[in-house]
Amino acid sequence: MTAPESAARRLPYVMAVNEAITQLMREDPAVFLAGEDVALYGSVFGISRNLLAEFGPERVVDTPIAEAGIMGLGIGAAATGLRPIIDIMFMDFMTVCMDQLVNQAAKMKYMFGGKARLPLTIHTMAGGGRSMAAQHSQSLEAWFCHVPGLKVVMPSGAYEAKGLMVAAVRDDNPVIVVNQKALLGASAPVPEDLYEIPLGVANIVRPGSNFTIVALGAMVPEALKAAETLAEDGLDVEVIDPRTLQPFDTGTVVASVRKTHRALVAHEAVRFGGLGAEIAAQIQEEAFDHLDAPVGRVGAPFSPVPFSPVLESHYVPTAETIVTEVRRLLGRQA
Amino acid sequence: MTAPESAARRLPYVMAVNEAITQLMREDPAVFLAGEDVALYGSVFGISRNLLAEFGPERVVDTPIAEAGIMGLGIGAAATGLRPIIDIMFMDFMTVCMDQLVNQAAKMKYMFGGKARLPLTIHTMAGGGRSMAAQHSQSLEAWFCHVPGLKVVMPSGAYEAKGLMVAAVRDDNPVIVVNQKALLGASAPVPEDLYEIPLGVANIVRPGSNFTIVALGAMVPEALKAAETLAEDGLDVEVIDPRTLQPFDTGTVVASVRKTHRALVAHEAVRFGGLGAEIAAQIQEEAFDHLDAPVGRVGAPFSPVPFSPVLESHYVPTAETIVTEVRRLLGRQA
Amino acid sequence: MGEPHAYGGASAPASDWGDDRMTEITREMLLDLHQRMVRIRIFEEEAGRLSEAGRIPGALHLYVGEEAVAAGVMAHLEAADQITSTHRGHGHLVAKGGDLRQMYAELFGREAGYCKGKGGSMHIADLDLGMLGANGIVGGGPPIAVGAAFSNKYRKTQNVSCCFFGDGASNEGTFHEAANIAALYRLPIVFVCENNGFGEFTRQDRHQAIQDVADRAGSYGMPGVIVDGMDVTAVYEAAGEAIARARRGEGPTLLECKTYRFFDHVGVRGMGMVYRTDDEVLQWKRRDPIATFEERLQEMGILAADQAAAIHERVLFEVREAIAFAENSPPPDPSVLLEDVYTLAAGGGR
Amino acid sequence: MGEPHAYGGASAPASDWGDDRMTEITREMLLDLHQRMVRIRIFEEEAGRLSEAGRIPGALHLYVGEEAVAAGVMAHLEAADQITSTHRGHGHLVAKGGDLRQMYAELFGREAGYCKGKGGSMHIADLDLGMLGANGIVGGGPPIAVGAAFSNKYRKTQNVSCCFFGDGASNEGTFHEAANIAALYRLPIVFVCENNGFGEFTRQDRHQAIQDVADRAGSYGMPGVIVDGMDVTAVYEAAGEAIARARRGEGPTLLECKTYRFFDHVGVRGMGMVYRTDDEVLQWKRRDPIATFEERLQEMGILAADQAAAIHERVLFEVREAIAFAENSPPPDPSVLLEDVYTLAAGGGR
Ligand SMILES: Cc1ncc(C[n+]2csc(CCOP(=O)(O)OP(=O)(O)O)c2C)c(N)n1
Ligand SMILES: Cc1ncc(C[n+]2csc(CCOP(=O)(O)OP(=O)(O)O)c2C)c(N)n1
Ligand SMILES: [Mg+2]
Ligand SMILES: [Mg+2]
Repeated sequence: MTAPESAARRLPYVMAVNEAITQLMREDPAVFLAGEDVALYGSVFGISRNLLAEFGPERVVDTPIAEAGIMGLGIGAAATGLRPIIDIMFMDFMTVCMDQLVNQAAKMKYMFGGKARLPLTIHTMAGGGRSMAAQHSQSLEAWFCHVPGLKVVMPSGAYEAKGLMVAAVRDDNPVIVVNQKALLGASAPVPEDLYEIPLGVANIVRPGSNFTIVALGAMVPEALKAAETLAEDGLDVEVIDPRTLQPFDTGTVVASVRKTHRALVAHEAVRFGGLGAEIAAQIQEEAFDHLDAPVGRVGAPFSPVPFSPVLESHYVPTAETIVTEVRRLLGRQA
Repeated sequence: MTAPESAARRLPYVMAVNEAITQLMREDPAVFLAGEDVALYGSVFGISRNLLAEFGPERVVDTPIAEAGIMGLGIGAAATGLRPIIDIMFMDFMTVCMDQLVNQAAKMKYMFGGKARLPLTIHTMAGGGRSMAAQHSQSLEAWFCHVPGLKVVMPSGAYEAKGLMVAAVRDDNPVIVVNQKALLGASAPVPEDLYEIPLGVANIVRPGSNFTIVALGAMVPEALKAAETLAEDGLDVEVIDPRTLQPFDTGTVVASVRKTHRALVAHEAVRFGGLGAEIAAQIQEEAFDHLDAPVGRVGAPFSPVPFSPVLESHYVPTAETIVTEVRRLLGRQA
Repeated sequence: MGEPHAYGGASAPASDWGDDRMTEITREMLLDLHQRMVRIRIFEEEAGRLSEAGRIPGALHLYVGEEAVAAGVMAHLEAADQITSTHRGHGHLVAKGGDLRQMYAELFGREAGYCKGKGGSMHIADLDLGMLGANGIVGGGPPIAVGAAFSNKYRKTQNVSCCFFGDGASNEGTFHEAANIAALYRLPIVFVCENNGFGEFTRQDRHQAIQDVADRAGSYGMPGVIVDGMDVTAVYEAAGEAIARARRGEGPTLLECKTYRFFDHVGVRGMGMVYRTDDEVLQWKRRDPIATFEERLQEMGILAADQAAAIHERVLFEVREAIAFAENSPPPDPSVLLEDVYTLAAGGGR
Repeated sequence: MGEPHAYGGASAPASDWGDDRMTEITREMLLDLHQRMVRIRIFEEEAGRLSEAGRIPGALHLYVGEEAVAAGVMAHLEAADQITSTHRGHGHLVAKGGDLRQMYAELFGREAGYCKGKGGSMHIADLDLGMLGANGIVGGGPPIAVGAAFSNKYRKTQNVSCCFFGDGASNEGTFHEAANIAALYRLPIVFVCENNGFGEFTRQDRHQAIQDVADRAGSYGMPGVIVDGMDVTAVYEAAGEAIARARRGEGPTLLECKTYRFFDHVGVRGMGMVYRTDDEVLQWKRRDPIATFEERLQEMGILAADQAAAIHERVLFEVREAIAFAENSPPPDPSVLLEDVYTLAAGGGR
């Protein structure tokens, strides 16, 4: 399930997404991409570069700035036999199309007694680290995980980005693909074929025996770094990448904690009410008797994302934040 | 802090809200109410009955059906010296004005370096129980609690409805008042004067010694009923009504659990990713060594709200759901 | 009929053109239109009674008074043509050929209902008939209708989608976004505004500073047409032209139908309301789309009074039969509560 | 100037009226307009250089080329008149009298900045000057501007609010909702569309099927006016009329200013772009609002070439001084990270 280390070809994250979309569009004529500046310009993040040239304007569609309209376009198209990929440039802009996503896309199948099928992929970009401030840096995945009918994936690197994108587009439900700006340039070995990473299955990125870190998206590389540091403390950290946030692979996480007895969840979103709360709550529910310490949580502090790099660097969690919190948790035990 | 049992006058919830708004508007000419059908019709829930007659169309304002526009109207008015109450008929309709609420209202002060003051109250109606189906029954408070800059209150009865409304309108921040349809007809003693229930302070509704139930809004009366039943099992349940969900009164809850050693959180929202996750996570963080059992959570199952009364009655949690879950938690201990 | 005007102003109500246009419509079609309207009327009246009697749960938004709109539009559509509907959606589904038993069973919240009892009145839908759902969110439909139209064009079908929405909904941002996208891509779609003069309890002149929603068409570069929504043949002709235009690939039209709801926003009361006078209601009732049409059909010798009465009776019988079926059918089993949230994987490999 | 037309069509560009109208504008005002434009231009060019050099973090959306719009509108406003701005907001704040030091300090993310470094370019604001904020959300401003206008009316002031938004933003639902509400309540507001022909990298004819955003005015029952946004006196006169109308309590106007951005959507590149030809850019640069205005001022004997040069130099000096101040000022202390999220209670009792 993890990228073969031996794979010769490395790709940056953004190109992995690009390749996934390209191959998916070659595979299935029902797949199309629509969003702001995805065609002529190839998207402000470059994820759709060259697509217009290969597939033409019918299948790579520049839209007006009208996110609710675009999301509805995807819903109506998905409900009538197509397999749309809708690009919402920044996750912050989901706020202008929440009804279409939450009240329409997520609920259509249920409200209609099961008779709808909605193979809709929403592709967006979350997170901070680029001094883009409060309205272009949010991590809102917890909202969507709280909505029955939606699926949510959050890749932690280029390999995951491609494989999860493929799974998302092939899935017959609305799936939100949450990319993070911090990962866009990160390269990893990425197979050239159209592989799929199954939804709902977590990945043990680093096996360990006496501490579990569940890390979301861009926090996975940070957690791996933290694990190195913590090894010096004598901790053997297991790092789990859930990959899919909804449905969440509780089983893998709980099994790990039953083994390690201590756990921490790390994400870039605001800590209060973030997905870490749900994961921590589940761990203590399912592994209560195995826990030697409270389940820790690392997330952003309770403020909007600040602009100034000085402030933002204190805002977005890093490997050091994780290390500090793990040490605090363990110190507490003493 | 709790309504005097001796208070002669009982008011239904909806009238308590009405009285709060009326008295606030009498007190402060900067307060106005705007929303769909709040003036001539007095709101579809009756919360603004008679206001038009007393205050005229300048201060009781019927709006077009345009929630983002209305919310922005409130924001612009609040930022320029007024104290708006914006009525969003059903909480489900917040989805069409999330940007204004989350990106604008919540962040304006911070983004502007503290130089804005936004005394904005958003009044809305959540919850199920009336066969209004998936788009008129949601409980989305967890979303808003995850957004720094917003405050969220959730009254559990008529007394709280008035006192929290007063505090919300007098507060200089955007405050969302989440009412629930299930409570609208419930009466309680409500003082006639313009009293305020402070934000951020939980209320111990029923003291108890060996189990803590944290119940949100309409789950408070259900928890009280559950406590009666559980008393027969020999449990002495403490019921806590947080009243304000953001900022959350962690101290009161944690102190209780340190005393009782066992806890459960109950809300009407979907369990996965609901505020119960955050509360449970906090409890295990702050009272880990005091816990004799995992913190339980009661919430709606993972589906949209169904229409059919048969299904909905299995969907919305009740006293029985709480009792069952408490017993399951305790059985687990054995 | 008159030319739909482009960009701004709006043409005269189609019903001013006089009755001679009815000769262009075949006898069969006239009877079809009549039948569609009667089916809606009786469906709604009976549903209203059941609701008032507490036999149907939830809120019903009834279509009585507006039947000519659904009938006149839907007569041009086949099952592969999609519509999006509103909270006031029964009429649209009846007119599109919805099965009355499944509809009533849904209103009752029964397993045999269109949505297995999970949707109810506000979410009634039949995707096989191209009815993409009633909608509890005002303005929720237009973007979805645009998506269906996009799909029709993408798949190179000749199908159109029709988007029903109210005067109140025309103030929601989603209408604006959808209309702009539809015009930009010249999508095969007709925006059918059912202007009944009110958004809930707020009169049109208290929710927008314009008199004709059709005036908004020019904002998007599409023609706007106004038609008398109490006159089924006028709606039929105007809709026919707009739909034909869409099928020809010439893009969207905004068709405003001036109509009125005889009942209250919710339920069956209609008189003694704070937001409108009884006199106004009576004025509009004099223009009842069914009664006036029956008079005309009678004059034309197409449908005698007793024949019309027989149709009403037959429909009433059918409706009552559907109600009996629905009310006697079992509620969903609680065990299905968590079914239908997701489409499960089609199995192995993929 | 010509009558603003109501409901639909749009009047001829104001700049067609010939130059004689400039005689109506006082010499002081002409110089004021010039000065406002030069300040914006130099502020932006220097900011762009700093950004390209990596000395300013984040993304800058520069206003160069569009100066006549901000200058022509803002010359009519006092501090108590509010504006809402966009992601391209520096020019608006400069024109409204913003303090250059605090502006640059904010771009640098410093404590002395307008927002203490918490907002940056996209959220630069000065509530004391009635500048309710640049905005990172396209379409985020119009509803807020409506709220300010509502407040002005409610408080019975004579103040107006001006809402700046782009051609791209005119497709967002929030614009529609805001415009409808403003017209309905006859609020004292002017919707100033800065139509620079593109939403990001998408040309107007690829994002809407209309040529004039002003055509949308009729949709709401407000007048729409088109003005040459490269001609500061034309903007000044048209804005003056719209603002006066608003102050008289006659309601909103949609004022479309046809303009062009000389730089790329973000940053200072402008030529060699995939979405526009260099030739087009050069055509527009020939109509540079500052250069052409200086020519006219010179012809009128109001401002000689060397005087103009002196003004540029003075402003450049001021700007460089502000930059030096900003760059040398300290960043915020990390300890303030959690400050300013909420307004704390004003103390006891209440
Ligand atoms: C987003 C949203 N806002 C408000 C409502 C409440 N609501 C339901 S129907 C209605 C009136 C709709 O008016 P119109 O579009 O004219 O349709 P009509 O009821 O007249 O058929 C309102 C405000 C809603 N369902 N959704
Ligand atoms: C809701 C939203 N969607 C998309 C964007 C990304 N974006 C930023 S500026 C811009 C173009 C805006 O075009 P226009 O309104 O014409 O203003 P201009 O940049 O031309 O001044 C876009 C799409 C955004 N910031 N907010
Ligand atoms: Mg209506
Ligand atoms: Mg533009």
